[in-house]
Parts: sequence; C-alpha cells; structure tokens
Amino acid sequence: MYEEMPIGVSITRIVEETPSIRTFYFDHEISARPGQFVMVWVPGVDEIPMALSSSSSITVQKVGDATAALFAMGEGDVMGIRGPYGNGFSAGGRTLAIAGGVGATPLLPLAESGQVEVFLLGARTASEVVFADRIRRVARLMVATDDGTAGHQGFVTELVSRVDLEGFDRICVCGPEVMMAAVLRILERAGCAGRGEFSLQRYMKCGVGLCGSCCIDPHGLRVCRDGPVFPGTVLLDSEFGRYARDASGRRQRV
Amino acid sequence: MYEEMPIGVSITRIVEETPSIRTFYFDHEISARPGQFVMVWVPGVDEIPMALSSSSSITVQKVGDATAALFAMGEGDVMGIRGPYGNGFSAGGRTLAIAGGVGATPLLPLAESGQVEVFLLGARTASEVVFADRIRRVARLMVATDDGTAGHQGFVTELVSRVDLEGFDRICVCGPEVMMAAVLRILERAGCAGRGEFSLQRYMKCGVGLCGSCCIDPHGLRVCRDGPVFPGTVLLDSEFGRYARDASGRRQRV
Amino acid sequence: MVVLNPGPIEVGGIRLKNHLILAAGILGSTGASLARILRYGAGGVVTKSIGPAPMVGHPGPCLVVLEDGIINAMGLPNPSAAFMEELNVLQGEPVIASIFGGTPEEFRTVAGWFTGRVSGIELNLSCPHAEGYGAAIGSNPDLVEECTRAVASPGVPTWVKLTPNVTDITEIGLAAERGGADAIVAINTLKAMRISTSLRRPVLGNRYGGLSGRAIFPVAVRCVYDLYEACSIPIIGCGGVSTADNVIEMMMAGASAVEIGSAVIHDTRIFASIAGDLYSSDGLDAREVVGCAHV
Amino acid sequence: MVVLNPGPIEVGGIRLKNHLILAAGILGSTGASLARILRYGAGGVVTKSIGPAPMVGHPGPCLVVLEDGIINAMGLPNPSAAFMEELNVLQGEPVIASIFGGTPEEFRTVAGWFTGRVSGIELNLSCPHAEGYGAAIGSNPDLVEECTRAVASPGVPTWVKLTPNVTDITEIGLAAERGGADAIVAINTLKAMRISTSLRRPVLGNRYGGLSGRAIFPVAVRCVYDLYEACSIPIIGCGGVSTADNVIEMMMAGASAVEIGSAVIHDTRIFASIAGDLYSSDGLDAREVVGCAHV
Ligand SMILES: Cc1cc2nc3c(=O)[nH]c(=O)nc-3n(C[C@H](O)[C@H](O)[C@H](O)COP(=O)(O)OP(=O)(O)OC[C@H]3O[C@@H](n4cnc5c(N)ncnc54)[C@H](O)[C@@H]3O)c2cc1C
Ligand SMILES: Cc1cc2nc3c(=O)[nH]c(=O)nc-3n(C[C@H](O)[C@H](O)[C@H](O)COP(=O)(O)OP(=O)(O)OC[C@H]3O[C@@H](n4cnc5c(N)ncnc54)[C@H](O)[C@@H]3O)c2cc1C
Ligand SMILES: Cc1cc2nc3c(=O)[nH]c(=O)nc-3n(C[C@H](O)[C@H](O)[C@H](O)COP(=O)(O)O)c2cc1C
Ligand SMILES: Cc1cc2nc3c(=O)[nH]c(=O)nc-3n(C[C@H](O)[C@H](O)[C@H](O)COP(=O)(O)O)c2cc1C
Ligand code: FES
Ligand code: FES
Repeated sequence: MYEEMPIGVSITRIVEETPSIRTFYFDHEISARPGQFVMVWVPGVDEIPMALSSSSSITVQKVGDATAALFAMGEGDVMGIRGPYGNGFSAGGRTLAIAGGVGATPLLPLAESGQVEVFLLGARTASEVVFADRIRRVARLMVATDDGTAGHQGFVTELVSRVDLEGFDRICVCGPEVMMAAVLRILERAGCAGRGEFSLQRYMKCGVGLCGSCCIDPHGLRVCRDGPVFPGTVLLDSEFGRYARDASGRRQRV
Repeated sequence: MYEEMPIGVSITRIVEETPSIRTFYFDHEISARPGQFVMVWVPGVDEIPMALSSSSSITVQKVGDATAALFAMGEGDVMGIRGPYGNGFSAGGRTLAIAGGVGATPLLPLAESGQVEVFLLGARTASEVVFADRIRRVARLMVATDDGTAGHQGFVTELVSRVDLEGFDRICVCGPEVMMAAVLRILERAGCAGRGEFSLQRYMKCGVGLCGSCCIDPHGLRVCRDGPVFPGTVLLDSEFGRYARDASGRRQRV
Repeated sequence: MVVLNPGPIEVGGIRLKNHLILAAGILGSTGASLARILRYGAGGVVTKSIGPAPMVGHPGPCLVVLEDGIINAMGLPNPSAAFMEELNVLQGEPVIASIFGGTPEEFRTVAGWFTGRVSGIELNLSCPHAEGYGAAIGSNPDLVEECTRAVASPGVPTWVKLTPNVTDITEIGLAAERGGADAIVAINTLKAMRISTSLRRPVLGNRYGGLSGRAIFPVAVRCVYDLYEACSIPIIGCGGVSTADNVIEMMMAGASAVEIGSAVIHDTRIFASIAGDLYSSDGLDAREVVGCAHV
Repeated sequence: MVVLNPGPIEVGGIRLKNHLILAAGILGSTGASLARILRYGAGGVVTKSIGPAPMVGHPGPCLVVLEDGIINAMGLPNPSAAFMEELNVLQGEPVIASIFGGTPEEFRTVAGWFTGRVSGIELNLSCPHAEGYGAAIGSNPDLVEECTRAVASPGVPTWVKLTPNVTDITEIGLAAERGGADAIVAINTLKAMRISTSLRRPVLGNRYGGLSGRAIFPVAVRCVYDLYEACSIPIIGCGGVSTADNVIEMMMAGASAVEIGSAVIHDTRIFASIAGDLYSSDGLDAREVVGCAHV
C-alpha cells in the first residue's frame, strides 16, 4: 500500500454551469480514467464522492450540506482530494453516451478524449443543460428537456429510439437512477444490456472497498471499488432502480 | 524496509575443527560478501554476531554462555539467523590475509572465492590451527603457533616480515584485537596502513546500526553497520587496540 | 511454514468452516456482502456493529489508507433493528452479530433481536471513536463484566471484543470471562490520528480514529499472548493479519482462530488465498499450535 | 509543504540548534556517537538512558527490523555513573541526559550526576520492557509526579517521557506537569511482540518489547494532540517521525520539537536531510504551526 492521505488542492476558478451546478477547477492534475471518482473533503463538513469533469476539476450539483458548503467556497479556498478510485468505463469501441443532469460529469472526459460518437443529454429545463457547447465540439449532441425549452421535449430516454443501438459497441450511462433504470430496460428489450455501462451512485464512506456502505444486492458488489461502472447484465435483477441504502445502511426506495 | 525476522535454520552437520572450534552447517544458503556477518539466535539463550565461514555455515569458538549452548546443539536442532549485516571486505586486488585463531572465519570465504594469494594463519598450538587444508588448496598458507607445534614458532605477526607488503593491494586481517593492533603498527611503519582492512569485534546488540553498543571512538563509527571491516587509517589514533565497551557500555582494556 | 489440517472447527461455542473470520465492520453492512465474503472462503463472518438505534456515523473523511495501515472513524453507522432483514440471505451460515450499546440493558436488547438468528454474538466493547460506546465502556472492567453478563446465556455463544487502548488488557479480558464470555476477541483498533499538513487539521471528520492493518500486528500479537497467560477461555486474534504465517503466529501466541479486516483491502478473496497457504492434508492439528510459543 | 524559519530554538528550558532531536537509546551509548549525530545535523541529542547501577540489558535477540517498524527489548543496558566520561567530548553541545530509576530517590541521584554537565534531563518513565522501571512507574500518575518532582528544580530543565501504553495519557502528562516538568516527550514505544513461527517462540529475548518507527506515527500524533489539549507545558513529539512533513504534522498536533529514533536506521544523516526539507529563509515562524490543527 502507499499512503493515500488526501492532498490539499486550491480552487483556482469556479464556473457556474447552470443555476444549480458549478465546476470547481483546482491546482492539481489527477490522472484518472473516465468514470473514476475522487473523494472530496470539504473541511469541517464532510467528504463526498465526485466524478472528475477533467483532470483538475469537479462539477457539482448543490443538493445538501457538503455540496452547499462547496458552493460557499471561493477561489483560493482549499479542499482535500483522495483518489482516483473505482474502475471507470471500459476502454474503446464506438460509444453512445446517455446522461441526465449532473450525471454528464463522468461522461464529459470520455467525450473530450474523443471516445464518444453520440451524446444524449437530458435536463429539467434549458438552463440546466450542462456542458452542451463542450460536448458539441467532440460528439454529436442530442438534448432533451422535461419542459421542452431545449431540444426534444421529454425524457432523455426517449432520444434512445432515435439512434441505432446496434451501431454502438458500448453505451455509457450516468444520471438519476430512475433514468438509468429506464435505459437499462430499453437496452434489455433491445437485447444489448451487456453493452450498457452504468455509473452508479450509492452512499459512500470509505471509497476504497472496506466499509461496505456502498454494497449492492444481490451480489454484494461494492460500487466504490467493483464499480462505480457496472455492465447492464450485472444490474438486471439487482436492487438497481428499486432501492438503495442510506447513511445508516437502511434500505430506501430510489 | 523489508521484514528482517530471523529465519529458522536446521543444523545439518557439525564439524569439529579444533578442540575449541566447531563449524555448524545449516539448511539455508545466505548470500553475503566475505566479511559480512549474521546475528545467530540461540533460542532461550542469546543472540550473538558470527561471521559466515561459507554461505551455509558458521564457525564458532566456545567462549561463554551462547557459544557453549551452540556447542550443546546437535544435528536437526534449530537456530535463528538474521542478516547478513555489515560492509564486508572491499573488492579485488592482490590480497594478503592475516588471521589469528577463529578470526580465520571471515577470511576463509575470501580465500575460497579465489581472492587471497598469501594467507598467514596463527594459533596457540597445532591442534588449534583451523581450516589449514582448505586454505592450502586456494592460497599460499604460512602458519605460526605460539608453541611451535606447527609452522613458525611465535606470533603470526612475525610472519609478516617474510612477505613483501608492497606486493599486495590489500591486507585483510582478523583475529584477537592485540594481534590486529600489532599488525596495524607494522603496516603503519611500512607506510601502508591504508591498504589494511581490519575486521573488528565489538559487543553487539542490534546488529543494524541503531542501538549504539558497538560504536568506536573517536568517530562514533558503528562496527555493525559502518564496519565490521575498517581501513587501517581509520583505526590509527582510535580506541582500537586500547579499549572496548562491554555489554553495559563500560570501557574495558582489550 | 507450519500448516494446519483443514476442516470445520468450533471456537467459543461457534462452528466455523475454517480459522479465518471476517472482522466486524469490514464489508459487513449488508447480507449480500457478507455472503460474498463467505463464498470467497471465510470460515465465518462478523456483521457491522449493530446498536439500539439507527446511526449515520461520523462526518467524513471516515477512513484513510496509510502506507502500513488504515485509520478510520466510521462512527458506528448502522440501521439498528432494520439490519435483521439482511440476515435473510445468510440462513444457516456461520454469522456472528457484532452489537453495541451504551448500557448493559441496551446490550441485552440488541442481543435479543439476534438470538436464534445467528451463530453467536460479539460484543463491541472496543470501538475507540464513538462517544459513550465501545472503548468508553470497554476500558472499565466492571462495565465489561456487566455488559457481558447481560448477553451471555446458555445457547447464546458470546464473544467479547477488547480494546488495546488500556493499561492492562488482561484485566478487561478477565472481566469478560467473569461475565460469562465464551471467547475473547483481541484486538480492536489503536486510538490514532493523522493530520493533513496542507489542510492543517485532523484528517478524519471525527479527528480521532482507530489504527488497523499491518502496523498493529505486533501489538495484537502481544495482547493475545498476554490474554492467553491470564484467561482460560479461547481467544480470537485480530489486528493486522494478512498472511497465513501471520495466522500461525497469532495461533502460537494463543489464538484459536483469527479475524481479518484491513487486509481485505488488497483482495476480497484473501480468505481463500490465505486458506490455500494455511491448510494441507498433512498439516498439524491446530491444538499443537495454539499457544505453543508460551515456552 | 509548510516550511519553517531556520535558526536555534528554545524548548522546555533547553536551547537547541533546530527542532530535530535524536531520541533516547538510538546511537546514544557513547559520546563519540552522539557527537557524530550532532555533526550530521541534529539540533540536540538525548543519551541512552542511564540508571543507578550498571546493567547489561536483556539477552538477545534485542531488536528486530520489521517492514514498517522496529521492535526492541534492549533492557536498558547502561554503564551507570561510568557514562560521565562519555560527556567529555560533548562540552557545550545540546545534550539531554535520559535517566531512569526505580524510585524518586534513584531518579534524584542519577540526575545529580548530570546536573551542570548537560543541557537538561529527560526522565524515562516509559520503557515498556524493563521490570520495575520505565512504564512500570510511568503508568502511575502519583509516581510520575513524585519522580518528576525529585528531579525538577530551577536551573535543571526537566523533560518527562511518557508511555502510550496507558488508558489515558493526559492523566500522566498532567502528573508530570504537576511535578514540575518543563516539557513532556511523547511517546516511547508501544508494548508489542512478534513470534518466530519457525522457532515457535517470541523473537525477542525478553519476549515483550516496544514497537517504534513508522507504524506508530498515527498513535504518536494522537498522543501529542491529546496532551496539547490537556497540558500547558511544551510537548516534544516522538514516534515514527521520518520526513519533514511528519515533523510539521507533529508540530500541528502540538509538538514544539520532535525526537527521531528508528528512522536513523535508514541514514545517520537523516537530521540534515530532514532539515534540508524543513527549513527555508522564507519559512513560517514555528509559533504559527505548533498546535494549529486544533480547530
Ligand atoms: C461515484 C459517485 C460519483 C458522483 N459524482 C458526482 C458528480 O460528479 N457531481 C455531483 O454533483 N454529484 C456526484 N455524486 C453525488 C454526490 O456524491 C452527492 O450529491 C453528495 O454526496 C451529496 O452530499 P451533500 O452533503 O451535499 O448532500 P446530503 O446532505 O448528504 O444529501 C442531500 C441529498 O443528496 C442525496 N445523496 C447523498 N449522498 C448521495 C450519493 N452518494 N449519491 C446520490 N445521492 C446522494 C441524499 O439522499 C439527499 O437526498 C456522485 C456520487 C457517487 C457515488
Ligand atoms: C562481527 C563479528 C563477527 C564474529 N565472528 C565470529 C566467528 O566467526 N566465530 C566466533 O567464534 N566468534 C565470532 N565473533 C565473536 C562472538 O560473537 C563472541 O565470541 C560471542 O558473542 C560470545 O558469546 P558468548 O555468550 O558465548 O560469550 P559471553 O558469555 O558473552 O562472553 C564470553 C567471553 O567472550 C567475550 N565476548 C563476548 N561477546 C563478544 C564479542 N561480540 N566480541 C568479542 N568477544 C566477545 C566476552 O568479553 C567474554 O570474555 C564475532 C564477533 C563479531 C562482532
Ligand atoms: C472500516 C472499519 C470499520 C470497522 N468497524 C468495526 C465495527 O463496526 N465494530 C468492531 O467491533 N470493529 C470494527 N472495526 C475494527 C475491526 O473489526 C478490527 O478489529 C480492526 O480493524 C483490526 O483488525 P485488522 O487490522 O485486521 O483490520 C472496523 C475497522 C475498520 C478498518
Ligand atoms: C533500539 C532502541 C533503544 C531505545 N532505548 C531507549 C532508552 O534507552 N530510553 C528511552 O527513553 N527510549 C528508548 N527508546 C525509545 C525511543 O527513544 C523512541 O521513544 C521510540 O523509538 C519511538 O520513536 P521512533 O519511532 O522515532 O523510534 C529506544 C528505541 C529503540 C528502537
Ligand atoms: S464506500 Fe466503503 S466499501 Fe464502498
Ligand atoms: S550493534 Fe547496535 S549499533 Fe551496532
């Protein structure tokens, strides 16, 4: 083992991506595979898992204590980072990316490294669509919004029928679990669940595969270490899309 | 650091070299440079420093508790070995070896690896001359005994005048300290103390250079780690030949 | 290396598939995870410690991996009674429920939930970073005795897990023995802390935590050795075990079986791989090995 | 990394060349050896512990190097009063005499030998493997207070070195403070043992020994942090320090200086090499760093 104390990084720039999502750039390069994540230590508050939106940034949606504390930070403020952890997406092949909301984060480095051909991106409303310009530069982007203020009106899942799934070697998915579960059902019906790669979110405490708080049923796989990216076939007949455990370990419907 | 727990070795063969000296062969090969030593753990008794007389043997003179306990051991008995430790003799050049008594031990592997041209060997009496046959096979051997029962009658130091010191790149010496000190004086007078390499013995507890029990004045060098082999020039004007410290650290005349 | 005869064993009233048990709090939060570790070769598994009420644990960071060990301050997150449903997938398996409480009464209550549903109970009297629980109780011999007595009863194999953060661990071991424990588990983590020099504050959210892993193995061996001299009930060695030779060393110190925690970070299949080195049909009877270093 | 201003410092009544002190018992048996370590960059040196009568120490093995630490049971070998002649080559140097005894009276006697001949005295109330000495006394607050009082007097800077092998180290630190200590040194080694599985017996001649080196650093940081909260005299951090960043970490926990022991095994010039990383003319004043992790 080598020492994995969090490294202190300084925030160099903050970009407001949408009213609820910000990107925090920092003064360190973290070499990671797309889909790996880091544990972000917000001093005095908590430590939370975050995908990397680039080798030196995280992109965060404000949802609770720790993310709110991050939003209160400014340039020059220091946070701790340990990682990268997890497996990340598999390597290569013609790739379709499907993202919902801030779930676009782990898929952005995949796209920006030239690995994504078509990128389906969903959001609640036009102002919440993230990374559209950056994605358009490197992939064919199709947008869906719940209220129709940008792109297709409806769920991003509805865009899937507009692409030829057969043409893709892998289908990388990240977003709210209900959306991912819907994608999995589509892939299953299309007989290609095995080509789906789903980036899961579960409550994480250690991030390194020891504490057990992120384990999913029925195989006991650890999202932090065996995942966060799982092939669709592994998720069929699992807790995925049905329930998850909270900080105490209690099951909650997703 | 890597773990240096003593390894358990089984005694495979015991050779009575002289009435007071025995060689204990064991079932492990220890790769060491000639002049390095090991710490030999006699279970339940003590741990003592010993040169290697080959890669799988030590040659021991019975002088006190631990060596007596070793002498009480038989084939199949187990002792612990850690090491090799220390620097060993320098590499190469035309070599003269000068040994007194069991001090021949660290010089034997040097000779048997073909590195010694002339070997001066002293002992109290003929029956206490060690390794004579083995040395004769690989080097020109000259023997001295105090009582004249073998070779020259007198001290081994007296043999030094019979060889041409100028002809040797290094002069490797091991034996009782009074004898080694006498050799050093001879080399100093001949202006070649710098070519002398003396294998010292001091009371050792840790063997790895931490505890300080083997340090010599005036430079504070550690016999176990900076030595046990020192160039003659380092020993001039030192405690060498004058005093040494006992187990409690008190100075005692040698 | 010394090797042992394979086969099921019984220790402190609990039947195990082999001498290698998953330690409490390591991948022990869900039934599926515990089942996975059993599938991967563990002789038995201990659950995450379960207490009288749900707890979310300490704020993060909760765990940091060091070069030669791990520090953690999870803060005993647990779903309390809701954990029972995790046991459904573990029917008939060698599962030991780790429990904690703040009083003997609480220990009795939680133990009651598990009675009849697990192979035995392990009292966590040793977590060094949960105020009012664990070591807070576990360093007081009288409380240890009372809590043990509140749980131990015929038909409920009861193990008591000790903290090494005391002046004399044998005093605590003897208290557990008096309270009726069937076995002692030694040790839980060493109270420890690391500070982030770049953030200028303790790295764990709880500031203090517990050190586990290879770094503590020599302390754990010493505790087991001490307890073996003082106590007469079996001892389960725990702390820094990561190889078959470590298992043998713990057993020579006096352990009848071992628990393995931190080493799982290298490989979830570590139980099978240690078992591969540890057992052989021409191996020794474990009875020849347990305590044999007491010469 | 945080760096410090170079220059001499004063801690607990003793003037040092820098913050890096050689720990007791490491290459401290002879004056020449101590002088060598000073020459190689230490800010001060502590002697081997000296007691009321000569001792030869425990039978070997006395020390074993592990992957991430060292266990030793030297058994306090020392020449007693005969050690005085070692001081001749150390005139005017920052030398701290480590002393031990079995009673306050013995502590007073040994301290008396050194008074006026060294910069200060360090009481070894913490060696975990010498019966009747060290930790045997050092885990009893009343004895710690008495022994400290027997030595501490105006003009005799007195440091007290604590054992971590107690339930609450702050209790002992406060006892030293009451006894008049000028500083606390924390920590001595953790009580530990390793067993040779091939020889089937504890590897140290004394069976028990003390664990030092990198493995104990998180425990040492925790002890320093605890003591800083409880006590008001300066603390010297000791245990597992091997890099400049470790020094800063100890200081953030509350240490005003550090002692370094086991890490000397890598390099006798480690003091100079750590100092090279630790000091810079644009560094911080140590006062900004000491205790700054107490947020
Ligand atoms: C591998 C991984 C990668 C992630 N990447 C990103 C990312 O790139 N950008 C981003 O904004 N978020 C990401 N998340 C989610 C992020 O970790 C949570 O939003 C965050 O932990 C919430 O912390 P909080 O203290 O602000 O909220 P809390 O106060 O803890 O909770 C607020 C709400 O968020 C939910 N929540 C808490 N933790 C999680 C979690 N681990 N996963 C999902 N929901 C959670 C709670 O159920 C609650 O409803 C990722 C999560 C994982 C597991
Ligand atoms: C680097 C090194 C290599 C050595 N190689 C050999 C070797 O190859 N063969 C061999 O027989 N001996 C060797 N010795 C000496 C050997 O270590 C001692 O003879 C042994 O430690 C005595 O142990 P004991 O318990 O039997 O004697 P003790 O009861 O400890 O003492 C008996 C007598 O031996 C003396 N003695 C004790 N320790 C030492 C010591 N370290 N050095 C010198 N004299 C000591 C004592 O002063 C006393 O007079 C070596 C010593 C060193 C330092
Ligand atoms: C992440 C983590 C969580 C732990 N949780 C618990 C727990 O809930 N109950 C308990 O008794 N011990 C707990 N422990 C302690 C372990 O069971 C074990 O005693 C300790 O880690 C030493 O063993 P190891 O070195 O093999 O890990 C935990 C340890 C770790 C690292
Ligand atoms: C070989 C050895 C000998 C020691 N002797 C003493 C001693 O005589 N007196 C003492 O107070 N501490 C002694 N110690 C303890 C050290 O001074 C120090 O407290 C301990 O090793 C932790 O620091 P480290 O991890 O930097 O080594 C000794 C340690 C070792 C390894
Ligand atoms: S977060 Fe601890 S195992 Fe995944
Ligand atoms: S024997 Fe310990 S320093 Fe040489």
